[in-house]
Amino acid sequence: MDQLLQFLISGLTVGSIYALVALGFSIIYNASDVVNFAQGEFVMIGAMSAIFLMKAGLSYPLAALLAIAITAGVGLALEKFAIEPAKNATVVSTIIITIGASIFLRGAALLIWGKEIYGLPPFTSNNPIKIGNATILPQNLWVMLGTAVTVLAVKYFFDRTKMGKAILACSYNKKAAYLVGINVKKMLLVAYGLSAALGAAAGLLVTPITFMSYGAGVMLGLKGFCAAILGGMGNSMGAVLGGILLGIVETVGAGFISSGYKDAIAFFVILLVLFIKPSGILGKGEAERV
Amino acid sequence: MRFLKNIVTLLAAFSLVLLSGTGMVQAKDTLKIGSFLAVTGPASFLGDPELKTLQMYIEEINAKGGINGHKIEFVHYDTKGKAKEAKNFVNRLIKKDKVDVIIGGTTSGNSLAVIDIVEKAKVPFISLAGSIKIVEPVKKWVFKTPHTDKMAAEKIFADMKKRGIKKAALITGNGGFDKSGRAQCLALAPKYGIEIVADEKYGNADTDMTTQLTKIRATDAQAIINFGFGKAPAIVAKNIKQLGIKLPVYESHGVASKKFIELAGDAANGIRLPAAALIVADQLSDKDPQKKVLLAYKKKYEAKYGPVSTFGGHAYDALFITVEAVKRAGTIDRAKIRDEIEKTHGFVGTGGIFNMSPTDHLGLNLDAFKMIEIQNGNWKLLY
Amino acid sequence: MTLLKVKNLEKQFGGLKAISDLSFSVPENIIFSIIGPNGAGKTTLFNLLTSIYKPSTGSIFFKDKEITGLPPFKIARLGMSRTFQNLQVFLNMSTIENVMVGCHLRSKAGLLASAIRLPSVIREEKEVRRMAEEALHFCGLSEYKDRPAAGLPYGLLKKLEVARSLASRPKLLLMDEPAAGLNDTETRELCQLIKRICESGITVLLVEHNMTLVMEISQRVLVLNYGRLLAEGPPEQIQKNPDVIAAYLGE
Amino acid sequence: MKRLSGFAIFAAVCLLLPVIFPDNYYVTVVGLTIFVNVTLAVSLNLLMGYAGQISLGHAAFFGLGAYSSAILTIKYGLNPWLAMIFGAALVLCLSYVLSRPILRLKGHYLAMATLGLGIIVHIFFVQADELTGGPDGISGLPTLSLFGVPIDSDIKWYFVLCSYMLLSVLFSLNIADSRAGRALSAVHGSEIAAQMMGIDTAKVKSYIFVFSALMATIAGSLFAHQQDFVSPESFSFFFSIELVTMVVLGGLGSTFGAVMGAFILSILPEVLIVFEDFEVLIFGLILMVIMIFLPEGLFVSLKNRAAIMLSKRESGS
Repeated sequence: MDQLLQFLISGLTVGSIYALVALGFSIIYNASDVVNFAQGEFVMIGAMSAIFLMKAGLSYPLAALLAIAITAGVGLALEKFAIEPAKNATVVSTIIITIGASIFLRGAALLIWGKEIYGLPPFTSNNPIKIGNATILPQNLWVMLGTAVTVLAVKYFFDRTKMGKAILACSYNKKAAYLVGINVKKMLLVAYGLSAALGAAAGLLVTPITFMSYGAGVMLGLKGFCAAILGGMGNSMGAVLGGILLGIVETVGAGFISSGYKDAIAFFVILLVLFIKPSGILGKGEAERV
Repeated sequence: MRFLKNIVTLLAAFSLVLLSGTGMVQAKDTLKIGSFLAVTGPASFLGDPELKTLQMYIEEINAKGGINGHKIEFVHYDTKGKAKEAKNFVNRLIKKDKVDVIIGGTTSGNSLAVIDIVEKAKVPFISLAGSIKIVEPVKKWVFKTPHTDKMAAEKIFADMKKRGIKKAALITGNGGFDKSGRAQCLALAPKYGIEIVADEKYGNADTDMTTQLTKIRATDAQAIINFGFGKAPAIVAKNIKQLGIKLPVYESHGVASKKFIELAGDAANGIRLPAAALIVADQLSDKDPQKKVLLAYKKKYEAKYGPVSTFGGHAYDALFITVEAVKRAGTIDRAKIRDEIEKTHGFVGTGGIFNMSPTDHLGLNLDAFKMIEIQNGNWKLLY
Repeated sequence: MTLLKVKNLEKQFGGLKAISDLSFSVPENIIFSIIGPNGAGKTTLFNLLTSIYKPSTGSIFFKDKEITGLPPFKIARLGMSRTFQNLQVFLNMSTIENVMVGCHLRSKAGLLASAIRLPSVIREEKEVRRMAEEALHFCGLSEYKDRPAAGLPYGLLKKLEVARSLASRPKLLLMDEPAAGLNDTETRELCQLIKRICESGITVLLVEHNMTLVMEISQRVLVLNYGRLLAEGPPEQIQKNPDVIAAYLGE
Repeated sequence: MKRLSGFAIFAAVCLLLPVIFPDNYYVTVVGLTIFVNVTLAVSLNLLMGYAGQISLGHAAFFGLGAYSSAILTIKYGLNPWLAMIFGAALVLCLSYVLSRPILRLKGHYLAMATLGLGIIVHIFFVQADELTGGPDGISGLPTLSLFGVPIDSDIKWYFVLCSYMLLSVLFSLNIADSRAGRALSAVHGSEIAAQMMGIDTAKVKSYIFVFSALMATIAGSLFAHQQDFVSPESFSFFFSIELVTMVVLGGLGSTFGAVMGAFILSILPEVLIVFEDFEVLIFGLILMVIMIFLPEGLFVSLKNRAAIMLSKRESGS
């Protein structure tokens, strides 16, 4: 049982990384019902930009800010040049566009930054903090803090701000949103920009722990997607809950059952949850009106 | 009629492709070397220096007039580390490009996947992958240059025995290299009187291994062995430090590049690994016959591409074993080249001194591996 | 003879009773209309009858068989069909294909037989096409049969839903606000269509807001208010019922 | 037989190609990959395009067929055809049991569940070393023989895989145009209305799930024998996503769309090789451009445009 505490803490640290990535999915999803498969690439671009800006001599905070701006720019460009021109595309077709975009961005990253793996220095000290017999790194606390701040910000954005509500309106009914004077085009642009910035921030937070390379966005994106679905797509609290649950299931599964099959165990649990709650833990089932 | 239209669209696409695929003319006296490497994908840190090494030296050889007048034509494909692609590309090398020799197969999975094809087509193939299964049992047309995972495991266990370690914990990734290394460790441990008390696994894209290491901490292991490559071993090293585990740690030759030390930072200090002499070339005694070869390769590679790794060295060895074989054969006949490769004797390469034979298509012994410890962020040759 | 019988039906959504203690019977071969102010629970009642919702309590009998809680497709198999207030046309198919789906219950080729296309499947396919054309003709849609359904105007889509239901040869047809959104000419056509449907031996259960239409074609009318039965009887009687007038005019 | 004239021409072209270009790399080597991918895309289209049920786990069934054949023939010495049947039986049971609970899910949640299923199977391939050979896979499958003739050359494989592909295309076309196919489309269009037409939607979805899985499984067995080798990465979730991309790229719901999508996505990497480091970038770009400008899919969009042009010309003359 001595180990359990460490398993839980490990699960929490892994889970908060998933949660952070999962939150990035929610904005674009809330604006257009589209799962953005390039979300993992946003995470990667944010981290890689910061790494190379620092190599070029910029200070850490400046490089981080600039990296977020660059990634937001990529998000805006993606919307402007790939999503907006395909105005009649169905949700499925749009998802395929984002798959194409993820491949494209990965290819571009490969050309610009090469294949090497890089790290970032931790925000603060690298000395583990002891909790009983278990340890945690300060950077993990930063990730958790980042997750907490992000989830509150996203929640505030959708619940309290006019723009957030307008974005939500776009996904419920594009035409109606347009009719009540919402600039749907602009809202989508905002959603992609914000999602990308959020992804970049996640990349900055996790790279000191997990390192980054041009292809690392794929797995992070996948885990983030799982977390978002598990919690209920589009629900920011759900994304956090899903992420942390996924992390803990993985570590506890690895700890007590089999580390080789830990991902299989995690997916098995996701399947079970979906069989019982078909729209995720906090997701609302949609009743069809006939 | 609706379907007729469908078909025309399809046909147009088909014919476009066919037109682009015909018309390869081959000059008689060039030596065609084909290669298929994992230049991108998870094993790119292996495949990338391999490709660079091949390109760099083939350019040099051609600039000097080729081998006995045979210029080298180099055809290369990127498998991304996928076995299916490897098969496709080897087929393409043999059937479309009609190459004389194949050097490649970065990962064991890629190499193993193509053995049947090259055996059937009778093309000499020098693999750049680790698994011992590639050359054991011996296949007529298949050779390899990198040290085997079996050698790595033996080297580690021999070192443990010296230090009096009797119980070791194993932690490995889910890639072919990791799994094959794990299998060798499990198989060889009893021979050295070592008990494997934990056998933990992780995914190569995982972000945290503290869970597995916590389990290891709870055993009575006296040392930890990690077989893996890429970022995972660096995370393992950092997690070991985070958990305050003070046991000796062994890595495999999979981390024998400066990148590992860069990523793991001070968590890398004290870790031991078996590796080719290349990374400690300047620490070798001047009497060592390899020293000259190693320093020359290191200098040339680093001048052009930056920090050298042992992996590119395997490509160097394969290329020059081929070059020497062609020189001796005096022809570019596939069968004759093969015979000469098999007769390679006393070839001083980056990986060691190669002595091949009809029963040994690798030709390296355990001395080819050096035991290295990371000290103050640098490689230190132990013996 | 009674075709449909509803006994003490109740449906609650959260704390709200959409239908409470409702009982009535529909005899065979008539046009039976259900009217009531907005939110009276008419569509909810249809959804209960076709098992899209499960009732909180109470029971439903169709052809003297209890059908409460049976899955919708089983109810359809017993001979009940319906159209929808929010159209549920298969927009991914052509007009005739929509109606051919309606023939599902009258044909039997399975997945494997269809994949191999056995001779019996080819024969059946011809027959299905003929039945579908018949239903289209009955509803006056013959000229649109090969058009993609997605391209049809609203009025025709409503007819298409009727044709699709008719193709299944139901005993009872539930029509949910068929006249909503139609212009006068279209409404008059619809009126004729419903009458002809009834004449062909199909009992029609109608939810409708257009009072002229209801009063003109119905043999019996049931009035719902706040999920409760307010009145039931022949149209003339309902028109004079003070409770009904009050409910419609509001207190 | 006007209905199948398109298919007849398609079949004739496929079967004649190796006769006209007997030693062409693109025909006899790449062609084999294309046929397997076309078969898989066509089978996935039955589920995704016709019934509207997304699956991000199709590669799992493909892999189960391949691994069943590899394991049963090599480790247990079974006759290859018998092994194939066992594999199909296994997938039949597995997919049937899973189909009901999984297909109750909708949209992204269904995508997640099928993705999870695919990944679980893939992890099994990687981790169950003793059985599956781990990441290195299993090689050395016995030669498959048909009517006593060993299928041991590219050209023979060409005809075997081509026939199976044509069969799957024919099945798919037949289903589209049948009671079963219409029931699928109805489920896609409106599940409630389909139910009211007497369609047991859960059953219909489950049957097509199983049918589609079986088609993929048999393709997997053939693939394993043709490659003479199986390894897990051929069946990863990346390949599942690639299959979905093929179907959507060609045009969801159209059999020839799936054919075209699979063809293009299989041939593109072969053609783009010349761009070396730019290959990935260009591949992504092409994918995006096609979906942006032809959001209904390459084949369906082009067909619709051709139809509009034809009708204009007819009305003009």
